[in-house]
Amino acid sequence: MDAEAVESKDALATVEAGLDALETSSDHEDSTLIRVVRAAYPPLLALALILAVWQLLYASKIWPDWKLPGPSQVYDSLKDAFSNGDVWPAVGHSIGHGAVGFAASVALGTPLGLLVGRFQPVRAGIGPILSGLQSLPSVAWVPPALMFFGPTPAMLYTVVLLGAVPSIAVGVVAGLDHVPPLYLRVGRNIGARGLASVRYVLLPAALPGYLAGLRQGWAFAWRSLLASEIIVQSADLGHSLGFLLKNAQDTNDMAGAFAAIVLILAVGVAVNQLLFVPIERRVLKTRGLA
Amino acid sequence: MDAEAVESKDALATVEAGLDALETSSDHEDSTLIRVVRAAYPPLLALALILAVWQLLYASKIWPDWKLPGPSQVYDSLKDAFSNGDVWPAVGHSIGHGAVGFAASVALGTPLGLLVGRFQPVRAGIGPILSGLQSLPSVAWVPPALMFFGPTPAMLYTVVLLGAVPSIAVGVVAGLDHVPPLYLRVGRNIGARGLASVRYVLLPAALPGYLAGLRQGWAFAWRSLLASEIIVQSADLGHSLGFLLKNAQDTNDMAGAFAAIVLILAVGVAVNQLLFVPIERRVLKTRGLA
Amino acid sequence: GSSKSSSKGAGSDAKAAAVTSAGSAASELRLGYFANVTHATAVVGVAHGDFAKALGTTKLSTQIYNAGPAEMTALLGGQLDAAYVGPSAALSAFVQSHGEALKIVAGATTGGAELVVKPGIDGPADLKKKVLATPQKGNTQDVALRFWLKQQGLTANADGTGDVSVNPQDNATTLDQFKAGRIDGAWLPEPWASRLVLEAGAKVLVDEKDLWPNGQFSTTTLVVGSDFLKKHPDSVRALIDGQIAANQWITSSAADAQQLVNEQLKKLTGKALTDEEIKRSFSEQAATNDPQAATLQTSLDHAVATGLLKNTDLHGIFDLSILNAELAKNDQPAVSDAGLSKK
Amino acid sequence: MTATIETGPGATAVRHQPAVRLAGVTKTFRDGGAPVLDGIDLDVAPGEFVCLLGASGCGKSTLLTIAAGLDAPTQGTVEVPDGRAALMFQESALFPWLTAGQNIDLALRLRGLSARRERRAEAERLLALVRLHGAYDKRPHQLSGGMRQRVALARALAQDSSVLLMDEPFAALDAITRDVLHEELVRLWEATGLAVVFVTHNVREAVRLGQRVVLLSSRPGRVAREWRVDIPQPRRVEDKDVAELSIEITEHLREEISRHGR
Amino acid sequence: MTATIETGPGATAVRHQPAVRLAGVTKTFRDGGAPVLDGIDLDVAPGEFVCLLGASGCGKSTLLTIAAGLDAPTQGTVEVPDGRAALMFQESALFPWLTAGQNIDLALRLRGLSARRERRAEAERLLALVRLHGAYDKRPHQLSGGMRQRVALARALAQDSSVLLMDEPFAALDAITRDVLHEELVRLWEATGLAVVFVTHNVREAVRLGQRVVLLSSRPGRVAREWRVDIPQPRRVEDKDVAELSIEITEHLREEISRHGR
Ligand SMILES: Nc1ncnc2c1ncn2[C@@H]1O[C@H](COP(=O)(O)OP(=O)(O)OP(=O)(O)O)[C@@H](O)[C@H]1O
Ligand SMILES: Nc1ncnc2c1ncn2[C@@H]1O[C@H](COP(=O)(O)OP(=O)(O)OP(=O)(O)O)[C@@H](O)[C@H]1O
Ligand SMILES: [Mg+2]
Ligand SMILES: [Mg+2]
Repeated sequence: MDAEAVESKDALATVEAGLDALETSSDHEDSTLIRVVRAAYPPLLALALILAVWQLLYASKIWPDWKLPGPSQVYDSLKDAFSNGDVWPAVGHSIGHGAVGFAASVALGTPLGLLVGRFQPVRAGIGPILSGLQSLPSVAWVPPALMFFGPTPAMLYTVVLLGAVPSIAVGVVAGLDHVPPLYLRVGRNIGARGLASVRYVLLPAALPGYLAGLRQGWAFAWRSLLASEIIVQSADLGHSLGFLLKNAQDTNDMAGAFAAIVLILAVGVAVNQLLFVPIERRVLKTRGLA
Repeated sequence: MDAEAVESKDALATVEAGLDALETSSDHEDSTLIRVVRAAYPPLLALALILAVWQLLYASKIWPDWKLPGPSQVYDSLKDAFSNGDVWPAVGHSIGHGAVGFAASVALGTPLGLLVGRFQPVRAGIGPILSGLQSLPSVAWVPPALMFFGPTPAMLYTVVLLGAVPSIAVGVVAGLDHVPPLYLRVGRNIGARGLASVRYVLLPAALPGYLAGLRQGWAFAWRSLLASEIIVQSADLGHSLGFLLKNAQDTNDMAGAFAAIVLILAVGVAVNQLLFVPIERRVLKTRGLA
Repeated sequence: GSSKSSSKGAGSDAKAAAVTSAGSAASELRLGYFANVTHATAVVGVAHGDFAKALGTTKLSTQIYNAGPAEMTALLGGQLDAAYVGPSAALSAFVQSHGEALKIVAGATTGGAELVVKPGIDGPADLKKKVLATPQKGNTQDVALRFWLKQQGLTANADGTGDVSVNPQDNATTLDQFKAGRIDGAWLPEPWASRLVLEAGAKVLVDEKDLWPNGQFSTTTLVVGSDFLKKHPDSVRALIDGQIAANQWITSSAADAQQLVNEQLKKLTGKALTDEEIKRSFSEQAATNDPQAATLQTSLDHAVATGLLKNTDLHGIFDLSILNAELAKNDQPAVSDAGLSKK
Repeated sequence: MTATIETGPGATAVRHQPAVRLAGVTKTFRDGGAPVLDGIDLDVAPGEFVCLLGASGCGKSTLLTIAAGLDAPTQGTVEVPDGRAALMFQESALFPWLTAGQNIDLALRLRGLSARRERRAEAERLLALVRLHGAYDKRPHQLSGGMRQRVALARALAQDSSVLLMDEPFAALDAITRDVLHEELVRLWEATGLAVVFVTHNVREAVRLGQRVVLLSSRPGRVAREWRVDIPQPRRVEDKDVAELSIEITEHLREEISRHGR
Repeated sequence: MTATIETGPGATAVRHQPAVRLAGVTKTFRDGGAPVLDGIDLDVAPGEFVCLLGASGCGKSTLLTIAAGLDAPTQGTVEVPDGRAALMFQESALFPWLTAGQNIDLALRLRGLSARRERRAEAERLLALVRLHGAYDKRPHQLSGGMRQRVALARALAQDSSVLLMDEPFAALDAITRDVLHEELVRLWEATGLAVVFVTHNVREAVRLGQRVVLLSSRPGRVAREWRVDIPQPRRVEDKDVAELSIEITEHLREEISRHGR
């Protein structure tokens, strides 16, 4: 066995140890400072690593800088955009449209998912349609939406709803399917019928799966929104993240395009880390799953 | 109380009864014929309803036919496309690329999800990046992918992977998070360490959530694929569903665009009903969840 | 100019105005165009105030598009009243609406398209096995390239196969791909042809002008929705007046016009062209009110010949009566509809 | 003081309206499979305390589920004239998204108690009854097996149904806590006139609590034998009468089990 | 025939290497919360059969989990020199994605048996041992509570570990099946020299099976008292000696529980 093989075997052992590690995780809690540092360093490390690799690739000049701009160029481009005052309205518009569209999708997708998940005939009838709709890319919806609504927020919302509602409904169905039937029986026995059963038993029981579905639903909503922002630009829609990206791409401004991508990523990460992750963690914790 | 209020109250009662109905579902099984008819009629009914409403809207002439083509026009357009010989190669190409891209995404996303789900530092470091990537629309990836790979299948796969891998990994993480810790403890106690624990305990325990994630992952993969097919056309990529749709849209051929959408929907529905639904149903059934 | 209400007092809502009696001015005119050099007429008309001045009380609202099909989709959907667009996009929208939805009421730009290629390609023979780009399948340049290739005895099939591979793709992408050596040339409108020449060292193999009689072919036209034209001919007249003024200004004060257009590009897209690029672009094209009606039929013939379109009857696509009336008022010669005004 | 009742038509019939009536209940899980329950006739009078004994896997839980209306019998009828019977499940089946107290609170709310303060007080009272003072805010996963069972008992009591079906409610409790809860249960039963069906494997417990002890046979589950327990309350598990009857019943249980093979 | 051992340092010490050694084990679930276990010292000799008694919620399950190495003590040390101890959980905890037989099969496979035929035969043997012939292909949700517990027992036995920790393994079984399994378990234990820690609420069962009975106090869990059971096997639950010692132990249990108050 040569050195490399030994090493890879060791690596495997480390992985295996790691895989076991969590299972004995002690309930011991550290001081707040240590916890903050602990929580902050892995993402920072990851970020630093990415920047380092990026800078290395850039500095190695394998690709010309109009193909792969360096971190500093992207940083400059970002700084420019911020000082232009372009960024905040764009981020605001996109997040605003995204939030409204997502909220509407949740409001529509949840009851739809409940109907599909609970009524066998509805499931057989509408279930396939939902999964079909899920498979249509937003780009396909933009032209018809444009035709019916023009380049207005109504068009954006149509595309967002068509992207997110099926996804959220499918998530609700999956969540419902994974509810142990015992809970439904208990619920019925203690007198939860109809809507009370939905509110007090079904929804809370399906909550972990539902949250996972919402997260995917948000991804669909946000992506659909950006796709339409990229394809359609109008005064009614104002500046948006998609507009920034498309503009940069149209003007072959790679650094600008990367900057827009960084912004979109940042919003995506922020929404997840500030909204979904804490909620999910709390739900799992109260149920003794984490 | 007026008649309408009474009616809506009745409707509510019906809904509540329906919501309860499944919980007492008897295990009684009917003959095969009856079962087939039962299984077939709700989707057929749904289809018939949609066609009827569509035809009604069309016949009412609220919109000109270049804005809302009628079912018969779309049917003609589909027939044309089939007789042209355009359809089968296009469907074949798209499904082929979709299948390869999805398989690769599963192969990459699953271990990635396992790592992120099981190692706290990896989760803290990579988790946010995954959710960030999930929030980038495929349209944003097409230009860079095109720049690095040209209009080749490699470009398609890049976009598909960037869309589906994060989604699948996030699905795996959600599935893992929902595994009752008791199973992990049992697994450890009966001697499942490291990779054996992954194979014999973690993955099967997370399977229902994982399947739900795969389904969303497939939706992401397929949508990303179509988005790139719509944006990029080249000899290397050949005919594809996205190509058909884009062509129709570019020539403002609404009937053609609807026909392409119908094809895409049909493929989406077929993949779900023939692949995911039966697998999910079996998994749920063996676990006593359905 | 953005006064809200029409003289009829029917309210500021465009739809409300639209149902009032024929011949009245619309309360609003929704105009689509590209933030692009070939749409200089529209850019100037908006930024220089020519449209607003001519439209008077009619409110002008503008929508920027970056592709003809999307713009025509909006027009077909009744979301736009008028649009500057390439003739091929106008053509397919005309065909899809059975000749009902729109009319070409004026030209805007002529010229400004070239086949630019890598150095070392000196003639059609060198194009075998090469990859060329066009802005969009079936658009004016795409048709021109395919027909030209056909004339040179080279095949270029609709799906990209053949002696020469034709990839319809985004112009910005084309620039990058050309720089990266992934494509060997492209048939492009301005300013992209100039950018490939100036930024990426491409050379001109064919100037589309040389292929047409008198070197005239339509690049951008003004189309209006048929309904709008029927209900508000006065507004269309005003728009055309504005365009005539804008085109006049572009021709008479070329340098100012170039500067204004470049400023607008910067404002609308965040990035301006270099002086050199904008100068070269403008030198390749010309502002005109003539839609070069005769070239449209030829162009359709070419598209049919290359298998991109089915043959259709173009009669009724033009309505140049207003334009000619207004040109007459301005002491300019009338333009020809090549017999395509009447159905 | 004790009497054996031979099973047979009419033997268990109660003159007036019963609290629970199972008539000819048969349950088969798979088409063509052997029935788990086979023609069970069982009437429980209002205010009656019936204990159900039988081998592991003979169908006791299935019977309770059917009596509670949560599963449909393959054949036969179930009547619970007073509405739905409260069922305490064998797996305590607390909702993991609620605390112990909230689990009880939900049952109170669904029963119709709307005043929040009142519900809280009642939940605390029930928790105290099952000797779980101060466990209101504990999550189910933070409780021991026996504690969970007691919360489930409190939840079943919170339903305030006139029929209480209990599936091995005290199996995970120590002898002392069990004694205490026996007393509480009997007191409650005497005070409220509840009809109780109580499944247990502890024969002494059955005799300690029940007015009637029903022995189920297995494969298929049928009513094998019944005993009327005439020992006056308060009884104790250690009482001689209880012990004697227990030994007799255990003997029959053994016979039943050996008859039906392994 | 029975002896009471006073607890105290060294009292439970076994001369040679013990099979399980807990030293000063303390467990607190929340920072600053009251400890559930407090300084538990417990040695189990190889081949010894120890029964653990204690009030519901006193920490028995927690103790077993710690002994099995599935949870870390807040303080103190755990040693199981022979590797990991097999633990039979209180909630039978079968994997729902496997059949009863496959659950056992997995334990066999992970223990190192690679021949499929051999595993199948062994699984069938273990199922027969727990009186579940022909249940190989049943899914956990198709089994009754007692049947699930028996499958879990079979799975724990399949691990073939030298230490077996059992958490109320027979709580859901009828008296007869329980008797049968008592016999099987003792036979197995005598044949293999297994060290067993057996948690139960049934005092008679503890005396029927154990060589040593350990009583835990509650809040915090400490070793309150120990008894050595010198009654020779085979014992029966009904034996007079067993009954007598049971009564004594129950008395102490009662004292413990009343001392720690409600
Ligand atoms: N869903 C099901 N599918 C198939 N068989 C089932 C199902 N539920 C129960 N059974 C079978 O029915 C029989 C009776 O089960 P039940 O749970 O009623 O027994 P029990 O008398 O409560 O036993 P225990 O005392 O062990 O709890 C068992 O043999 C079991 O295997
Ligand atoms: N994860 C946890 N978090 C907080 N408290 C816990 C946790 N697990 C157990 N406890 C507490 O520890 C104590 C002991 O629990 P344990 O399950 O060990 O009791 P037990 O002796 O096995 O009881 P039983 O006989 O009822 O099964 C209980 O008071 C319980 O509330
Ligand atoms: Mg049972
Ligand atoms: Mg316990």
